[in-house]
Amino acid sequence: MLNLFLDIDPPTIFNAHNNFQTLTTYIIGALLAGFGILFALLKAPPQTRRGIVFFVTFISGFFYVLLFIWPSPINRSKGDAPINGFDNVGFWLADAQPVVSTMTQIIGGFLIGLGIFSLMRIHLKRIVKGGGDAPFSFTLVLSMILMIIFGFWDFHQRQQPGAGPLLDNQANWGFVNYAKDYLFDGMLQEMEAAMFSIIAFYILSAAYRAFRVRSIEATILLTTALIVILSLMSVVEYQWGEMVNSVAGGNKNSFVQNFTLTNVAGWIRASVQQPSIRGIDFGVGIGLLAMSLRIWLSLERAGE
Amino acid sequence: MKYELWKTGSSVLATFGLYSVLYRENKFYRFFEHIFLGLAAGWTLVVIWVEIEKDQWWGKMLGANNDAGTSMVQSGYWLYAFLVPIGVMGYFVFSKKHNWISKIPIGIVLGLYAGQQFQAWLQRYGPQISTSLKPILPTTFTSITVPDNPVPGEVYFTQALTNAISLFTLLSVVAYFLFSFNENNKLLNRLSTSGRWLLMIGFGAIFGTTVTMRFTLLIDRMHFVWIDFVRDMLLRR
Amino acid sequence: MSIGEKLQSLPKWILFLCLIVTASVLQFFNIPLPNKPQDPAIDYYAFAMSIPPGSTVLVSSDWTNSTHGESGPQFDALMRILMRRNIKFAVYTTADGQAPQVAKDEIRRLNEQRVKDGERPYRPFEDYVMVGYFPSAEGENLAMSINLRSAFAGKKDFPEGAKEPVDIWQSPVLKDIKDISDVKALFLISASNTDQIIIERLAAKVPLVYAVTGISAPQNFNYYSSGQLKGLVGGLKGIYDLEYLMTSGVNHPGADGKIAVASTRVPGDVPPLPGRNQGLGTAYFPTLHAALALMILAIIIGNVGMFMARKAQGASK
Amino acid sequence: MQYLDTGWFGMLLTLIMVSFIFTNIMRAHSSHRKGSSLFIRRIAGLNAIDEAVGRATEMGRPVLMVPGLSDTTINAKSLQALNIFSYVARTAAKFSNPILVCCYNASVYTVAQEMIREVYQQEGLGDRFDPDSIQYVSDRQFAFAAGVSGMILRERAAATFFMGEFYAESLIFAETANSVGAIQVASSTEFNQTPFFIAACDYVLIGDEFYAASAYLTRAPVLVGSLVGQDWCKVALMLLVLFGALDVTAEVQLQTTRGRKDGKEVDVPIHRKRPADSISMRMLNPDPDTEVVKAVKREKLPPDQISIPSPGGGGN
Repeated sequence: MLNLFLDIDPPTIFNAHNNFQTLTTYIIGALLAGFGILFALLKAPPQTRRGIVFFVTFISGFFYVLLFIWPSPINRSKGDAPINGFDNVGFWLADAQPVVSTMTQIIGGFLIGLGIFSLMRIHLKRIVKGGGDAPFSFTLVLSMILMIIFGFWDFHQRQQPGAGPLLDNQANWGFVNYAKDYLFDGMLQEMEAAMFSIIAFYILSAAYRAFRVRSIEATILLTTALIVILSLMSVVEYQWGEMVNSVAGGNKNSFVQNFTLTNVAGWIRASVQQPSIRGIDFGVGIGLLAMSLRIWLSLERAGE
Repeated sequence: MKYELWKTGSSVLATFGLYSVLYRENKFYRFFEHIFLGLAAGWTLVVIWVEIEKDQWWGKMLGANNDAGTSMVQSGYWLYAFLVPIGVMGYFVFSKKHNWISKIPIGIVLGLYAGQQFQAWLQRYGPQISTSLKPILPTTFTSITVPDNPVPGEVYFTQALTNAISLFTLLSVVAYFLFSFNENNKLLNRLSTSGRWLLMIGFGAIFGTTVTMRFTLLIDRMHFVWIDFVRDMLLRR
Repeated sequence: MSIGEKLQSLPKWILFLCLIVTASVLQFFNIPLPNKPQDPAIDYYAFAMSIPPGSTVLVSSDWTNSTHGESGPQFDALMRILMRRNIKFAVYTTADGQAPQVAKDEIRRLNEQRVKDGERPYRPFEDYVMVGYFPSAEGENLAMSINLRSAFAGKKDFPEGAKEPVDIWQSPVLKDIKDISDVKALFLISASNTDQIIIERLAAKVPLVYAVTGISAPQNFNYYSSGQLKGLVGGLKGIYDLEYLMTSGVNHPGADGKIAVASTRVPGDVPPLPGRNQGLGTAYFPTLHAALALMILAIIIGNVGMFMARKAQGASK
Repeated sequence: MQYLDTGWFGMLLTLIMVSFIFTNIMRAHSSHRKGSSLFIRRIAGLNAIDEAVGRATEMGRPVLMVPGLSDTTINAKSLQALNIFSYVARTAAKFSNPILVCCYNASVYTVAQEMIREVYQQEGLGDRFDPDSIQYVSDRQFAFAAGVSGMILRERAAATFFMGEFYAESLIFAETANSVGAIQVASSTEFNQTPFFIAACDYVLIGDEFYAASAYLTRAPVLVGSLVGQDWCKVALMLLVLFGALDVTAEVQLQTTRGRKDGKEVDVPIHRKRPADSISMRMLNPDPDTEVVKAVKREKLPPDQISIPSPGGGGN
């Protein structure tokens, strides 16, 4: 029935073989129709606008709600036919799900132009205006352009039949591949790793500044953090373990053996950290559920 | 080899360029920051085309999505073309008169996200509720702690105690996040205060665990700078 | 400014300088530390050593350079064990498009080292295959649990020196594998959320052995203690344990007749691995100790400063 | 499939949660019409918002806001952050204080443009709105971190708001803002980052205080009602966990000769009941009878209508 996006051979009304003239015609038709709708929307009277946005949001969300509550087909394997109309809807929902799940990314991807536009607007303005920051803005624009050129060029080369794995070997590289490798592996990725590792410094300064025995809460935080850190330092852990062992008199089954740093830290994690996180998570989950309900029914903005 | 030296040298330079912000904001940092942002923006464009639009949209629309070498003919789906005008609608955000149209693609994206959350909620929290249900009283007193060879199915005293503490932690933390109950409710107040303290224990433990990972990354970076580059590349050249 | 106030407000750059020096200098020295490997790591090693040579395992390599500090040595150690024991492996990833390249580079580096140490190089396609990257972690791991052959269908890799890629199912690594249950184990090296995804979809189908970052170690420890994981290596401590076990074995008498690591969890004697075992884990661990000690010292200084300043204030009142 | 065995319980639970929220939204609406409102308690971190903006105005330096990281497009978390930020922007607009919003991806950027402009227009200050005050920075995590840090340092932000999804970069932002003496209000839905915000920021919203914030700030009946509904849900969950745990505790004291295999009750040697066999655990973990599942027989489609397997699985 509703096989809009089902990979089916031979073509239905919704698809056509690649390189077929029909497909091109259909696509152009769809584009024209789509832009037609867009122009119609431009003329939409103001009082209908909210309704249109509500409708679009509701329908999009409704797909997943239906997928959730509609009984999904039992014991289905490839090539099965639905038993009845009810089952058919279940089949269709299940088949459409992988397609629908890509929509968000596709539409989000189309909007990237707006992001680039924002960047360019700010930095081109700065370049034109001159001043101290102009050279930096120029660097930004230049490195972006270089990355786009070599990124796509390198990708294009790798797309050629059989070229991909060949280009994994540095001996077969040309200038383009070197340039892309330099920009991506040599610069971008290394800068990401550098920025990631910079956090260590900030952790040190934050701990120094904030971990003071000021209030009960701060003391609890500090003490737990210290226990966990010490349990991960094997020198301390080892010595402590020896001490615990001597208190226990070498008896492996003594209750005292539970007080090695590893066991204490493990116990804190399992019986306090995990449930307390789960406690926050319950709240956050309900919050997200409520927010989603409001978004789906367009109640969110109405509140303002 | 010369290329490797160049490449690694630039990486080291970039690393210190970014680190220099630790002292204060300066031109060296600003230079590398702008390179970073430019490269990232460029790469984003490449990735969006390569990983999203080409595979999931262009390829499916034209049916050219088969790997090189497979002879399978795949059909194209013209309905995908409708996504172009929807994407274009987003660009109306700067129009003074028609900016509301940009709400349509956003509405679709948010609608899809919101619709998923009902199922996602159950899938995520169902198991979490289930793991929280643990016996809080012991079934046997033959041993206080868990012996070396525990009898399967028995709950020992220390286990039950730990489970009870977990349960109390969970309930008191949730109680801390109740917003609409009167602050004069004594029981709830006590519960939420202890909830806050137990939360702090949890946060402390997270902090301790994370610290080691972040330090390891720094150590790895320093290894890259001093051992991989300075010692093995510069000095042994 | 009193001493107390000074101690409370050390300029940041002094702290940062101390940290960068600590993190750099100690790397040039090899400092042995006393260590008691933890159970999850012992199980990891014992399990990896129990896999019969010649059989096939899956490796999910879900990490890239940004977490190289932890995942890199974890991957190295696993590769060393698998290669020395002649276990065939297929590497796939569902986390990041960059991950296969990172894994390939790492394997190449290890191979160069093997040649240098007089061991035979591990041959691509014959001894291991690169399956590649799958964008949907949920979908792919589920597909693998249902039908491994169709989940990996159409993937190709290059035999040594070949110009054209060959279907991975023709490789000796995967030729005899019909189903995921034919695979002896799935080793995961993850810096992403694939640990959760895999455990949900594959735990019942194949023995899982994990190496994860320090952050995700606690939550995976739950799976380990409930028996869903056959072994677990978490963070740098885990990798230090593993490298330690690779040199000392478990319940194995050393040259002096002493047992370095004794464990009741593992029946019998698990021998150490011959050859080069110490990697970055052993190199980084002493430095990590120093850095952590520096942090604890900074916290103590701050608190001492606070108390001194408070006392001085109290006295002046 | 999802209703087999005890699968209905999960559905019912979700439905109850949703209806709690919905009912309370309705309740708040009707009491709003009568002129009263539902009670919500004070949340410490939120009073700081006005204070922070006020201080930025005194210093004549900008207010910087970051709505967090959010996958490849906008999601509910970043939308909620923007909801809070539109309140902040409104306060800033009244004092004609400059603002800066740093966006992680283009979709968030689009929504932020729209929402903040609307705020300025509603305040009658449409001409003061500068589209460049809302910037797309980067959607690579650490490039974003570097860019935002640079911006905080160069613009010398007086107040910073970090809300939404934050990961490792949380501490980079917080410490950088601290170094220029900015007053910081922060919140992360990722609880792994909350301790870092607690250590480095002046005010932190923990957990779902983040979702409560907009209700508290705007007092809009929909939001207040929804918040009360969320509380009902949380109480219900607490009760479920409490009684579930008591049930498990009671049941493991018993002996049984019944066990489950493939979704069917079978006779087994006498043993202590396992927690997994208790009523409440069975409710939460459906275990469909495999024979019932296999009994569903399906006809095959004609071969020309069978879908072609797409590479890379993608099952459902």
